[in-house]
Amino acid sequence: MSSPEPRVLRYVDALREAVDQEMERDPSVFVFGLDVDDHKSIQGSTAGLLARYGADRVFTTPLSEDAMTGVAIGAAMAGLRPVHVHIRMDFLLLCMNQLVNIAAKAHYMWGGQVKVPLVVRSMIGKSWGQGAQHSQGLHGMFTHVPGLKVVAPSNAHDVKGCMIAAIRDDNPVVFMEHRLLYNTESAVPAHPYTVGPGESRVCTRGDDVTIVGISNMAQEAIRAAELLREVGVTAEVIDPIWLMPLDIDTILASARRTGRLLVIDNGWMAGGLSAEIVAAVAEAAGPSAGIKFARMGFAPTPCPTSPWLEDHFYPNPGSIAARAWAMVRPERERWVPSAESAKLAYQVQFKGPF
Amino acid sequence: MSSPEPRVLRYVDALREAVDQEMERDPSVFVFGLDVDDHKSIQGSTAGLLARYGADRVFTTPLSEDAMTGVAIGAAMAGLRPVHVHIRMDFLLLCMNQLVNIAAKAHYMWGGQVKVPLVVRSMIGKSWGQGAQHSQGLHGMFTHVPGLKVVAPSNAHDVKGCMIAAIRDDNPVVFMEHRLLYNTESAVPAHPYTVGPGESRVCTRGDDVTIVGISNMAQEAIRAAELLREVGVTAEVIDPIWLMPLDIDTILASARRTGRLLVIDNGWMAGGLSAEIVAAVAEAAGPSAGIKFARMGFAPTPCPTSPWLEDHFYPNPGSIAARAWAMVRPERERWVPSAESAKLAYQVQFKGPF
Amino acid sequence: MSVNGNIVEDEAHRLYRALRRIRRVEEVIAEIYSSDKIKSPVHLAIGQEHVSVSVCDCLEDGDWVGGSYRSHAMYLAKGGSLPGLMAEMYGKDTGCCRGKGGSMHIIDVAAGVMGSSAVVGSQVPVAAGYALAAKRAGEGRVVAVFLGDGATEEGCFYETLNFAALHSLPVLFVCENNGYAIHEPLAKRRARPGGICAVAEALGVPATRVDDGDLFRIRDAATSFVTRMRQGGGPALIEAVVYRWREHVGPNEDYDGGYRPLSEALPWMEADPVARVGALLDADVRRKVNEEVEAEITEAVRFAEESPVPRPEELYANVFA
Amino acid sequence: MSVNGNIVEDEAHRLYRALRRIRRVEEVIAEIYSSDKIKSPVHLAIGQEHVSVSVCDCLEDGDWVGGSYRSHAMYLAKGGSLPGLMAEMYGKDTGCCRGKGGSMHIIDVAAGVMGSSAVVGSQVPVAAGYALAAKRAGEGRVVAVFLGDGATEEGCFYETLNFAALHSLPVLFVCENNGYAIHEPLAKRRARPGGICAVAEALGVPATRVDDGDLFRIRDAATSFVTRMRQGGGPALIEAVVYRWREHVGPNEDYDGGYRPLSEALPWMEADPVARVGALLDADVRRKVNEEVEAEITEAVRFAEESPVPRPEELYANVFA
Ligand SMILES: Cc1ncc(C[n+]2csc(CCOP(=O)(O)OP(=O)(O)O)c2C)c(N)n1
Ligand SMILES: Cc1ncc(C[n+]2csc(CCOP(=O)(O)OP(=O)(O)O)c2C)c(N)n1
Ligand SMILES: [Mg+2]
Ligand SMILES: [Mg+2]
Repeated sequence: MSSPEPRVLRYVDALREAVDQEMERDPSVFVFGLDVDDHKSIQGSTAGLLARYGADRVFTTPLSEDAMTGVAIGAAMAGLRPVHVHIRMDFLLLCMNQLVNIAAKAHYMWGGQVKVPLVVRSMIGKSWGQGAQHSQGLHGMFTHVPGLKVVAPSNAHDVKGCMIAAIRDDNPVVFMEHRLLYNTESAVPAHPYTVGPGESRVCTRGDDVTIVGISNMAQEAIRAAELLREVGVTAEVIDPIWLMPLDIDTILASARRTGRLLVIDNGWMAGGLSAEIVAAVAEAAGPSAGIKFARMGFAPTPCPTSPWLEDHFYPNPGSIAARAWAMVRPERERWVPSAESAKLAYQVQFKGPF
Repeated sequence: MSSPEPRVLRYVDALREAVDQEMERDPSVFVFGLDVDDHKSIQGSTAGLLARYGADRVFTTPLSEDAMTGVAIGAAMAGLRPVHVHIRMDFLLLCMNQLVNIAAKAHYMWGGQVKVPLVVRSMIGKSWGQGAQHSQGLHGMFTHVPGLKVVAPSNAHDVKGCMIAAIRDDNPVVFMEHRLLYNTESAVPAHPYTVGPGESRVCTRGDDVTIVGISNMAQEAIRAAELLREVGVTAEVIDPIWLMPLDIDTILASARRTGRLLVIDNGWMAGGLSAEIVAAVAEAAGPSAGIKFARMGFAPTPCPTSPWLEDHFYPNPGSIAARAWAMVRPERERWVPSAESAKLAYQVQFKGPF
Repeated sequence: MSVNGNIVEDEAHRLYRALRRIRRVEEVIAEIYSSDKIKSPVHLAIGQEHVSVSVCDCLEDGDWVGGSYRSHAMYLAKGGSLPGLMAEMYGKDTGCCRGKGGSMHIIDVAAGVMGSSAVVGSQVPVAAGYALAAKRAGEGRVVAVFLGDGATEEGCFYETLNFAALHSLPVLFVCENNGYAIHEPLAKRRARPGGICAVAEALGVPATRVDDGDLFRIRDAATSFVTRMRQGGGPALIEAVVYRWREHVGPNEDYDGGYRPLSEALPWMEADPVARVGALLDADVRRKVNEEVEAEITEAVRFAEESPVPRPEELYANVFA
Repeated sequence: MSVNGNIVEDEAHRLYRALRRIRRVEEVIAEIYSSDKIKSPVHLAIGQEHVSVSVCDCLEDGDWVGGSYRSHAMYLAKGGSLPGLMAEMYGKDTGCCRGKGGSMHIIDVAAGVMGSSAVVGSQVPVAAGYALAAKRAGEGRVVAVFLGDGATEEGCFYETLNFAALHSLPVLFVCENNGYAIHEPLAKRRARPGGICAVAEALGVPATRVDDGDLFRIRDAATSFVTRMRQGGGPALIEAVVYRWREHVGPNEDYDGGYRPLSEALPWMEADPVARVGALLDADVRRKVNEEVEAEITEAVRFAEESPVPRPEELYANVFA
């Protein structure tokens, strides 16, 4: 058999394809949320679904995130498989009660009599003045709560496989996307496949330092690893993909081997997922492993809008590489790659307003 | 001058006194929330305030946690000092949007033009079938968010000082109480005093292990330290009191000295405050410090109601002591104190329904 | 079949049994309570049972009900397992939630009880979600969700009504207005205490208020709404004015609390629907029902007492499906 | 002073200046936008300016206003600093939020602008909090909060109205109903699209709907509500039906998007309140206003362009007060 060129898709199209294939396969799947059926179709991620599946299965909602989440939960308990879409993760703060007090607990507190096969899609915003209320990565709040699964695919391949896995999962899954990843491309098989709960990916092999990059920080970490290679440092970049359940074993094994663990979160550090990863590894490895730890994430501030401030709010390939260098070569002089070389292609492309 | 017997008060009365003294001092302070003005007066913690200060400053609300939080924020920005009361911390999930998207960010995103001197009181429930929706310690969600302060006083002395400090603070403070602490007593000065942001307390001195106990887990850790002393292990118990800002330096110094850090949280572990403390110490101390880490907290499940299950959901003096023992004497046989000796006086007292 | 007023006797028989059974179950729970065998916050519906009974009387097996922490009546009226409820109160492994829910979270999927939730108002949108699924299935199923007057003050109540009306969902909102949320009277919480139906109507949900505790009026309203609903007529709301006889939570009365006088309760007690419906029956028939009910309850209590406690490892079961 | 209809000319002069100024500020922002100097999501109020202008016309210096991400008009109408706004759009240190808020979060405490928020509906209860403080102070201050039709679907809207009515708070809810939330028409979101005022009334908040975009009718309604409010009369709601001329976010028109036809917009454009009020003035007077407005805007843009950018360490300032 001939082996054709792999098909390359954008993140947004892979995401759309996953939902499309699942809706085709299973009539109990439906998609709803503000604007899923308009001409912009959530940046294109729900494009065509209305035409294919009709308004019963693809529909917008009132601006009522709290109740709409309850509706999704009820529909899920009654046997449907809702995909509930929010254009920003920040708005999940309006439905924390339903997500945490009902969705996460339903199966348990009702003695296993019901299950909640619900996918909650939400996007993280970044740059072009998104600001304090349109930029938050709140996965740390969700991974904290037993009963919720959380996933943050960082590339087109994984977003398709994770979405299919999330839809098929019998539990509530918080599905975290990133606006700046939407146009990034990778090889995406045409057939349905899953990247299931607990799967992670070792993106680059290396011996000097383990770098864990969460959500789009996986991409930034890969770029940082390239920069580091130029100065003779090899980094093992791990994309956890699923944040809950988390494949801590892969991270632990790598950190044991490299002796250095740098976790880059796409959110705040204090008591977030970066803390969990460091703590879990520190606890499991014990002092004899001699692992050195560091974390990077959002600055401990709300996100400012001015580009001159926002630039300093996020880790980027340059600051990640510099931090890794300092961990690996503490005796040597500080090294910071040039700003130009540290840019990511997808960051350069993005232009506002949204 | 003679030094009279110190005055002993219950937690609930010390809390009430703090609010009373601040209301007396500053007419801009007011107290509101469901049931603050009824005959049960939030387990007595708001008793007498209505009679003293009138319905303009002590009033109940509709069941509208979200909007009421917005009202508190607006009133605070306009110059008042609200104390907003919730009988369970679980209900804060209904006002996450206002707390995280407005209160935490107002000062920053509006360029310093406004401030939000707001105190949000809430109580953690435990035992007598509180169950999944009436027992959560959600402080980990709040310490995660820049712009919020969080405090969890574990005794009558601190609850008074922390409340006075919280009311005088110009920032939103999430004030976490614990139902089972309400009847515990300690020496409480009659005059107003503060236990301010960042203050922590070393409760017992010890050389073998550092135990950090959060909220009522500080009490359980102290009891565990007593049990450990009987078997020749000395534990340094630290009560962080303020969770944000957190006095990590005291914990770090102690852990460096004992070489062992056991953090007991009154909430879930994954990406919570226990993770933050371990991660922060691991990062700052470095591998050369050779510190051994462990965490305990709620079981990674929703809280069940049956006493036979709930018993295993929480750390207790026995399980804490056993864990510390295993850290200090890994070569020795496992040791678990008897169930009877591991009980806390205040746990025995409590009787439902609420 | 003899007729008393409009009510055919075997109907009265059925309704009385349901009412009496719920009343007695809760009275027995209250009696057991002082033994500390039930370590669960109980919110008794004594005095309000007829709302659940009348609404569930016009529901079918395939229909769904959901509600709040005060849901014993709804659960039993819809056919939820009594031994399962009793064992759940005892925290036993045979409880309807296997000891993980307690009094405030009860469920019986086989009987169409979709679960009760202890966060006020939180089951209201969930019920609309069931109704969305019911509408999609197109089999004429309906959902009834029971809520207190306090729950109508939560944002999700309004949000849900609007959505239910927008999508013509087959969901009946049953507001049991007992005038209090814990100890706070409606007038301290709602600017227009009498405006609950007006709010529903403004949101597009037809509403009826029954202010005299009459079981048959409530049932008539429910019947006509439900009939319309099965044919795609969309949601409706019934506001049933009732009175809570016992304290908000716990087994006792609390007329000494100062927040409400006994005199306020007396007219309601005099018009007790259990007694009123019972009076429609011959004394012999009534006595027989009473005996059967007592026997059933005795058996349920025995079942609960003798059931095994959950094994410790059950703590970790059912976090994920 | 000559009279045109009921409107005295210096009033028309004042109103026209306010309208024209806001219109031109936003048009200039739209022009600058393609240069990428303004890296901020702009939600223009072009076509809706008259609501802010008419409401703020009956407010006093000590009164407060708050609103959504679409708040340039409100901010300017209440007297917010134009250079501060422009510099904020540019992300400069001299911006009204020192570059931390951008277009969606603007504030001018000195002018009584309490801030705008980008989470739909979130400023509504905050405004009620200001009103609570105003009521306590007893100096007759009032608060106006501007919100879209979409915001009326959020739970906190209903919760806030009930609370405001319960406490007779001096807060005017100004709903700018432009018929869309992003691209979704009201009929896809509200079961009773015409029922916003009915909901308010059911919650105890008197409400008036002005459906023809008439600035003076809006102002009359606001004046009578605000007057009553200053005397303790409690909250009120105005629903002003308006039309958004540009795309939801961004500088352009979007009649090619397919979700609404240009024909829907044309009647609104023909009845443009800026032109209508301008027509009440002599051409000379109007020209002079126009010139003054242009000069002020040019100066504000120059100020923004020449202002320094924030220093990096500013990132860490103002997390806590
Ligand atoms: C969201 C939320 N807020 C507050 C509470 C505390 N609480 C428990 S029951 C109750 C009263 C509810 O009143 P109502 O809805 O009228 O029901 P009733 O108890 O009268 O049946 C309150 C405030 C809660 N459980 N959930
Ligand atoms: C809570 C919340 N949900 C969703 C959004 C996304 N969003 C931004 S503007 C908007 C439309 C709001 O419509 P409306 O209130 O009518 O105001 P308009 O834009 O028409 O002025 C939406 C849904 C948001 N910002 N906040
Ligand atoms: Mg009630
Ligand atoms: Mg609109």
